[in-house]
Amino acid sequence: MRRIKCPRIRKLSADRPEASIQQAERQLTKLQQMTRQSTVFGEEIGDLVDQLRQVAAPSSEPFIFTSILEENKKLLQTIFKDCGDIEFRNFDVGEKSALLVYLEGMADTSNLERNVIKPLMSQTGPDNTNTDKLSEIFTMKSISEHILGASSVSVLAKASAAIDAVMMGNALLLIDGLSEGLGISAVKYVKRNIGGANNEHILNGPNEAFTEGLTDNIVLIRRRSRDTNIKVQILKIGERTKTSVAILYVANLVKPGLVEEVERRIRLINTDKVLASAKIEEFIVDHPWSPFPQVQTTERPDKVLAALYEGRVGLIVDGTPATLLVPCTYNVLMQSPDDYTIQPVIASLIRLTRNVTAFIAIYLPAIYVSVVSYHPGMLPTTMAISVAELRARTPFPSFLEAIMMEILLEVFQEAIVRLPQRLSGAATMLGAFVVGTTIVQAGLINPLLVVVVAITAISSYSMPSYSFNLALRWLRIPMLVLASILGLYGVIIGILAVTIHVCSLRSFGESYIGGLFDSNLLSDWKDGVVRLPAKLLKERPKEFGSKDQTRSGEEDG
Amino acid sequence: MANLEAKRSMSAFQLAIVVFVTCIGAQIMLTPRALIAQAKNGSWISVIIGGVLFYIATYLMLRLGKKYPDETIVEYAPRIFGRMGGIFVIAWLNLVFFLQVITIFYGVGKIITFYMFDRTPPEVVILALLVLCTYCALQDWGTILRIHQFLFVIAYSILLIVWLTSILNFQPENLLPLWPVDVKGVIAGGLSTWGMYGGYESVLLLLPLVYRKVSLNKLAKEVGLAFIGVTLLFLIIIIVIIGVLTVEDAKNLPFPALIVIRSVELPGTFIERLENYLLVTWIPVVFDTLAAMMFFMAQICMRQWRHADHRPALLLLVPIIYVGSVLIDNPQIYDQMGKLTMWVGLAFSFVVVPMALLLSWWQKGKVGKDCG
Amino acid sequence: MRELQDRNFVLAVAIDKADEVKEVETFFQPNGTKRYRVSLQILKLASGGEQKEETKTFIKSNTGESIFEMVRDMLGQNSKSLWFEHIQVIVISDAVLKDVGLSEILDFFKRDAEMRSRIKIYVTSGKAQSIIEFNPPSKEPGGVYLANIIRLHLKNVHVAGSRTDLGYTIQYFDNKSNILLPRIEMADKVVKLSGSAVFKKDKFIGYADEYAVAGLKFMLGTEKSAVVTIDSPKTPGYQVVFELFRHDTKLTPHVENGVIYYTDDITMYGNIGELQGDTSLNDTLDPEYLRILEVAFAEEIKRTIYYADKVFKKDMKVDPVSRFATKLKSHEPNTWEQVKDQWDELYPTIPLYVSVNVSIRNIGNHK
Amino acid sequence: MVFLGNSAIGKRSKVCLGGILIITISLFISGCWDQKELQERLFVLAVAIDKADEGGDSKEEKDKKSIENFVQPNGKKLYHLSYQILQLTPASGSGEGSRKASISTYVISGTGESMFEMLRDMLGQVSKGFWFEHIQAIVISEGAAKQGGLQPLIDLFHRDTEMRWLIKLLITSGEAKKILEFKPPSGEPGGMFLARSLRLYKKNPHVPGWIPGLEEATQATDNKKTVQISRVELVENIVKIGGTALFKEGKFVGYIDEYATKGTAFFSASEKSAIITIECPDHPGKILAFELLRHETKLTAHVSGEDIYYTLDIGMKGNLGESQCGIQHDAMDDAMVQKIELLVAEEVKRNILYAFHIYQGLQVDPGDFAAKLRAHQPLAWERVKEHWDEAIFPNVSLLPSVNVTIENIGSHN
Repeated sequence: MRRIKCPRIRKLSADRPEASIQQAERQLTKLQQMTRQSTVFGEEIGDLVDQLRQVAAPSSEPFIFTSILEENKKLLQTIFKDCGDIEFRNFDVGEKSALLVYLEGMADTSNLERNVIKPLMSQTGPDNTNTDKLSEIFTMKSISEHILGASSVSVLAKASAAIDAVMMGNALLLIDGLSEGLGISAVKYVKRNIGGANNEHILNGPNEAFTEGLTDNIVLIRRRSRDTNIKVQILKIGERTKTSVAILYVANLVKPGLVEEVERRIRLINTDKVLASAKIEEFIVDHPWSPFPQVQTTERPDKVLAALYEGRVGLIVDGTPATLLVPCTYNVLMQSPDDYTIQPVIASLIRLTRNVTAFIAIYLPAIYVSVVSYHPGMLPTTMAISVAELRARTPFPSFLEAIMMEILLEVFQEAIVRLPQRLSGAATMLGAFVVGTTIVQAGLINPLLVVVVAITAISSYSMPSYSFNLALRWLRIPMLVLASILGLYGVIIGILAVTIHVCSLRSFGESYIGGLFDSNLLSDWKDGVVRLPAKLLKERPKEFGSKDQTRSGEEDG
Repeated sequence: MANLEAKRSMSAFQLAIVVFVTCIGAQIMLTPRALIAQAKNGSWISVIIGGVLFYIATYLMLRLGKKYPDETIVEYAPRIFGRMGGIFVIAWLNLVFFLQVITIFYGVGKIITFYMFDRTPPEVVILALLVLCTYCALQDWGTILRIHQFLFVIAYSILLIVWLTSILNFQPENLLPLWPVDVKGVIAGGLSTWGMYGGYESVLLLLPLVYRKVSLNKLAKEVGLAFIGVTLLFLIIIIVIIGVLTVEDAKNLPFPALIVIRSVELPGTFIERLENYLLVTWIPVVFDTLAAMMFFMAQICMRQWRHADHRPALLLLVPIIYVGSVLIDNPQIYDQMGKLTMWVGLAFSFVVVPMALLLSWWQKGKVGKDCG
Repeated sequence: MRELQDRNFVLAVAIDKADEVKEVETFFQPNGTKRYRVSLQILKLASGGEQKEETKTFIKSNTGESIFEMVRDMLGQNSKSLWFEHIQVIVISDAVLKDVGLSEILDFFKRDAEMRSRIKIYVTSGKAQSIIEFNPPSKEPGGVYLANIIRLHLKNVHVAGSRTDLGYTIQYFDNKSNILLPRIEMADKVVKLSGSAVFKKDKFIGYADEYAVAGLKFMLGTEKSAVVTIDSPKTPGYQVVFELFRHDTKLTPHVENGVIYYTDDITMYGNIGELQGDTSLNDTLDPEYLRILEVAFAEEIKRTIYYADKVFKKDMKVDPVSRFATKLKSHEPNTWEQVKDQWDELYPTIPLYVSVNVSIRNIGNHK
Repeated sequence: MVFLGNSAIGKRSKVCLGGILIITISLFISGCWDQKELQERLFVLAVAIDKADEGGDSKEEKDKKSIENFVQPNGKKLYHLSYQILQLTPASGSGEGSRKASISTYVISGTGESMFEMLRDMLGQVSKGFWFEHIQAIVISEGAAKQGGLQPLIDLFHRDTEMRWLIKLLITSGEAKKILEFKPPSGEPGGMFLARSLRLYKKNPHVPGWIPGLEEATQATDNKKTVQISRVELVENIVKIGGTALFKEGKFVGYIDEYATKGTAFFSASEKSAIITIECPDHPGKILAFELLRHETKLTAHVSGEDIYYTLDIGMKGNLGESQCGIQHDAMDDAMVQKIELLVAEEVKRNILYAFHIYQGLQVDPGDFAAKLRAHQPLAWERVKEHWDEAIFPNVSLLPSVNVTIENIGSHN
C-alpha cells in the first residue's frame, strides 16, 4: 500500500546558510563599525577644513601666508599631511623663530646648514641691542641679499608657489612676523651619470648619450655649440606629474610656424602623467594609426644638434633619455651618424643598400610565396626542379609555412629581447638549433624558406631606427596574405598601397617619403639617397624649409 | 591636420610629369597590335604624327586655360558656352575620362587574368586595382602629385629596363622597308594613336594648380618635353616590337608588346619568363594613370556640384566605374568601346577646345568694345 | 593504444570475385560461400627520404563472404595489425557487381568507424587486384596515386567525379537515388580513369562512355572546366577547340497541364584553346568569325547533351544520380507526389530541351 | 552625402573606404583560385607527337592504346601525343647527401586529334595536373608532320600562355615517343638534354640551331617563310641531332643533309664558329681543318631590269685547327698559308652553292632571300612576290665571294 509522502518542513537556513540569523548579526556589527569610523573621518576632515578656512584664501590658492609662524606651520603641515619625507626645521633668528621646510633627499642638507641656518642663527650674536635695526633688516629681500649664502633665492608670496618649490627640492624659509616665504634652491638628488649610447652604437664619433635628467641633457647640447640662437622653451605637461618638456630650436633657421605648431600640439596634450617621451610622440603625430614612426627618437646629443641646424625641432622630456625630433621623414630615418664618419663613397653605397634592404625586409617572403605557389614558371627549369624537390616533403602550403616561420621568428626576437643577458645567448642557440636544423630535418619547413626568412630578418635589423624596423616587421604579414591571395599581382598591389600610404603620411607638414622624388627637392639628394663629400653639402635640406638655406654664409646669424 | 605646406601648387615641370604619367598607361600593352595591323611598317611614322597632333591639341588647351587663370574648365565653360552648353561640355570631358578608365580597367583585367592567372575571375583583378586606385584618388592633390613623381622615377625606369631586354633578339632587317607602302593606313594609324596619348586633357583641370607666375611659353615648353618623352617611348616600343617580331607576326598576336619579351632569355642570369616581370612592372604604370583619371573625374564632379571636397563624388563614381568595366564582357564590345572612346576624345580635343578658344576671343573682343 | 609505426597502413582495397582460391589465403567458413576476394594494399614504411626499393606497397588478399571476417582472418598474414583510417581507394570489379548489389559490398566500410568518408570508389571491368598492384611511375604509393587521379575531374570532362566517394555514395543509398561511379581501366603500366559505371539504386547497369559523361556534366553543370572540339567551319578536316572556364547552367522542370518536361539553359564563357588549320583562313581576330565559332560550339555542346540524354534515357533508362527526380521534387512537389512511384517508368519519356549560349572571351596568345 | 561638411565627409569617406576594403578582402579570402604549390604540379619536360597508328604492334601495345583512347565526337584519331614528365624525388632534409645524381622521367601518352582534348583526357592517367611552363622540346615524327602539316601540331603550344617560347622543335623520321623514353647518359632529364644539345648550334653548323624554337617557327609561319626544324635520330640508344627538315607553308617538304645545312648557316650568317676541312694542298687524301672564328657576311639583292641576282660577300678569320699533312709541310711560310686560304675559300664557296642549289631544287627559299628582297627592293618584291617560290627563286643566281684569312696556326708548327 502506498502512503502519501509529505515533504518535511525545514529551516530555510538549513539549505540556505547565508540566511541564518548569526550571519545577519555579524553583518550588522560590521556595518555599525563602519559607520562609527566614518563619523570619525568626518570629524577629522571637518577640523582640517576649518584649519584651512581660518584665513580667507582665494580659490586658486590653498591658503595665504599669515605673519604668524605657527599659523603658517600648521597650514603647511595640513598641506603636507602624511608626507613623511617633509622636514620641518625650527630654529631661532634673534628672538624671532624661523622655520625651514624642505623635502628630505631632494634638498642638499649640508648646503642648507652652511648657507642658511648658520648665517641666520649667527645673526643673534653681536648686535642683539638694537632690535629695531634687526627688525627693519628682517624683510625677506634683505635677508636674501645680506645674510643668506645660497646661490639662487627667490621670494615666494604665494602658497602654491612655495609648495611647488618644496616639491621640486628647494627649501622654504619662513620667519615669524613675515607673511612671505623664501625659496632657497638647494636641489640635489640621486641620478645616473652620463654614459655611452647603448641603443644607437656608432663606430667612431662621439658616443655620449642623454640621461634622464632634463637639465643635464640640455647641458649636453649647449656644451656642443656656443650658439645663442639655440633656444630652449620649457613647458610643463601632465596634470599630476607636471613633467617638464623642453622644445629646442635654432631661432634663425627653423621653418616659420613650426615651433608654434609644435608648441600648440604639446599644449593640447591632455593627460595625467608623462613617464616617457613616447607618450608625447603619440600625442603629437598626425597619423597615430600608421605603423611608421613619424617622430625621430634618438639618445645622441650630436644627432639632435645636427637636426637643429637643419631647421628641425627637438623635444627633450624630463625623465627619458630618448629625445624626439620633428619633422621626421623616411630620408632622415635612413641615415645614421656613421654615414658622416666614413668615406662619402662608401656611405652612399651603404645608404643605397639600406633602401634595398628596407624593400627586401618587407616583400621578400611575399615574393617567395607568390613565386612558389603561383608563378613557378618564373624560375628557370633547373632551379624550379630543385625547389620542387626541396618542397616535395613539406606538408604545408607555402603560405602557412611562411606564416609559421614568421611567428617563430617574432617569438625568438621577443624572447631574446626580454630575457636577461645571460639567458638570451641560450635562447638564440636554441632557436638556431630548432629552426635551423631540426624543423628542416623533420621536413616541416623547407630549407629555402628558412633562408628567405633569415635574410628578411637580417635586412630588417640593418635599419638605423628600431621603430622603423618594427614597422617593416609589421608590414610583412599583410603582404604575405596578399601574396597568398593574388600571387605576384597581390604583391604589387601591396607595394603600391604602401607607397600611397607613405606618400600620404605627413609629419608636421613634411611628406614622409614624397620628398624623396619631388622634382623641386632634387637638391636634397646630395645628403639623402647618397652622401656627397662635406665640402659639397653647402645647403641645408630644402624639405625642412629652413629660413636660411646655405649652411655657411654672411646672413647666417 | 595641420599641414604646414599643403603643396597645393606645382611647378611647370611637375605639370609635365603629370601629363607624361597620365598619357602613358595601359595602352602601351593594349594598342600596338591594332596600330601595326593598320600602318604596317610605317607605324613609327603614325606614332610621330600622333605625337605632333596631340601636342597641338594640348597647346590649344593650355592657351584656353591661360585665358582664365585660377579657373578650371568647369568654371569657365558655362561662361563660354552658356549654362547648358557648359554642362554639356563638362559632361563630355567627364565622359572622355570615364570611357578611358573603364576600357583600361577591362583591358587590364583581361590581360592579367590571361597571363598571370588561370582561374581567377577578371572581376577580382579589376576590383583589387579599383580599390587601390580609389584609395589613391581619395588623397589630396599634394599626395597624388608626390605619388606620380615617385612612380615616374621608379616604375617607369624599371619598366623600360625590363622591356629593353628584348633588344637582345632585335633584328633591324625586320624594320625595312622604312617607308610605308600605303599612306592612308599610316594617317589613320596616326589618328588611332589617340588611345595611347589619351589623358592630356587633364591640363584643363590642372592649370590653376600651377604657380601663376609661370608663363604660357614655359608651360608649352615643359609640356612639349613631356610629349617628346611620350612619343619617344612609344617609338621605342613600336620599333622594338616590329624589330623583334616581324610585322606579320605582330599582327597575329593579341598583345605583341608582351610577347616581345617572352622569347628573351638573359644569358647567364637565372631569370626567365620575363613577361611576368614585365606585367608586374606595368601595373604601377596603369595604376597611376587610372588613379589620376579617377581623381580628375571626382574633381570635375566636385566643382560642378560646388563641393569643398572631392571624396564623396569619387566614392559615388567608384561603383559606376566598376559596373561599367564589368559590363564590357567580350572582345567585340571592347573594340566598339575603344573606337567610341577614340572618337569622343578626338572630337573633344579638336572640336570643343578650338571652338571654346574662338568663342572666348570673340567674347573678349566684345567686352573690349563695350568698354569703349 | 598502438604507436603509429606499429600499424599497417591500408591504402587501397580491391574487391574481386573469388575465382581461384589459394588455400593459404582463405579459412574454413561455417556458412556462406567463398564469394569475394578482398585484397588490401599495405604501405611499406621507409624511414626518411630515401627511395631505395621500387615499390612502396605490398598486397595481401583473402577470400570469403563476409568482408569483416576476411579482414580479421588476414591478421594471420600480417605482423602488425591492419589500420584502415587511411584507406584512399576501394576498387570493385564489375564481375562482383553483376550479381551483388553495391550496398552489400560497401556495408562493412560504411559500418566500420575507422573508415573515412572521403574514400574514393572506382569500378573496373578487369581484375581489381591488378589495379591496386599497379605501382605508379611517379614514386607515390599506389593508393594515394589512384585517389588523386579523380581530384582532376574538374578539368577532365571525361570523368564524373564530383560526388563519388564513400560518404556521398552512402548518402545516395539512404535517399534511394541512383549512383554514378568513375570507371578505371588498366593495361600494362597504364591506368586510366574515364567514363563511369551507372547504377540503378545499387544495382550495376552498365558503363557510360566519356562522351556521354561529358554530356551529363554539361547537362547538370557539374564541370568546372572543359574542352569542346568541333570541326573548323572554314577549314574542314581540322579541329577547333573551345576551352570552357565559366558557365552557369539552369536545369528546370516544367509541368504544363500534366505534361512534365525539362529545360536546360546553359551560358558558357571560355577561350579558344586550339585552332588547327590555317590561321589566315580562319581569322580569330575578326568578330564575325568568332560569332560563327560560338554558334558552332553551342551546337556541339547541345549535341553532346542530347547524346548523353539518349544514352541515359533510351539505353539505360536510368535517371542519372536521380538529379531529375530531385529537381522535380524540389520545384514541383505536388506533381512529384503524383508521379514518384512510377517515376522510373516515366523518366525515359520525359523530354529535355537544351539551349546553349557560348561567349568567347579570349583567343589565346596567338591569332 | 552631397551637403556634408568637410570633416564629416572625411569620416564618411573613410568609413566607405573601409567598407570597400572589407568587402574586397572577404571576396579575396573566399577563394585563392590559382594557388597551386610547386610540388603539386607535374613538370612536362618534352612532348612527342606521332601518328596515331605508328608503332604499337605488339599485343599489350594494342590494348594500351585502347585505354589511352577515348570516344571522340568528331574528327578521327590522327595523333598520338606523349608527355615526358619529371619524376620528383623528395630531397630529404639532410640535403644533397641523399639527392640522386640523375633526374628520372616517365612518359604518359594518349591518342586523339585535338592536342588540347588529348591533354585533358590524359589527366585521367595521372595524379597531379600537368604543368607546361617548363617544356623544353617538342619532338615531331615525320609521319605526323606529313599528315596534317606543322600548324595543327604546334598551334596549342603557341596559343596557350603557359608555354614558353624557347621550346625547341625537333623532327625525327622514326617514332617520336621513343626519343622521349630515351634516357640520356648524362643523367639529366631527356627534354633538357635535347634542348641543351640544340643550344650548341653556334659551334656545330650541322644543326640549323638559328631557328631553334617555337617563337621563330611561329614567326616563320606567320611570314609565310620556310620553317627549318632540326632533325634528331635515335638509333637504339644514341641520339644524334643533325640535318634539317624543311616546311613550306606548314607542309613538310623534305630533309637536307648536314652539308647543306652548313651551307645554309654560311649564307644566312648565323654560324659563330665552324670547322671547314679541305684536302692538303700537296698531300691529297690528307685532311687539314680550318677553324672559323669570326666572319662578316653580307647578302645583298640586286635587281637589274627584270632579273634578280644576289651577291654574297663573306670575310672569314680563323685558325688552322688541325693538319694531318705530316711534318714536312710547313705551316709557317706565307705561300703555304696563302694557298690554304684560297682552298678554304673555294671549299666554302662550293658548300654554299651546294646548299643553294638544293634549296632551288626543292623550290624552297630558306627565307633570307625573300626577306632581303622585301626589305631592300620593296617594289621589285611587290612585283614578284606571288610566284616567288615556284617561278622566281629557283632560277635566281647567287654569286658568293669568300675571303679567308688565317690568323694563327695553333700552338705548334
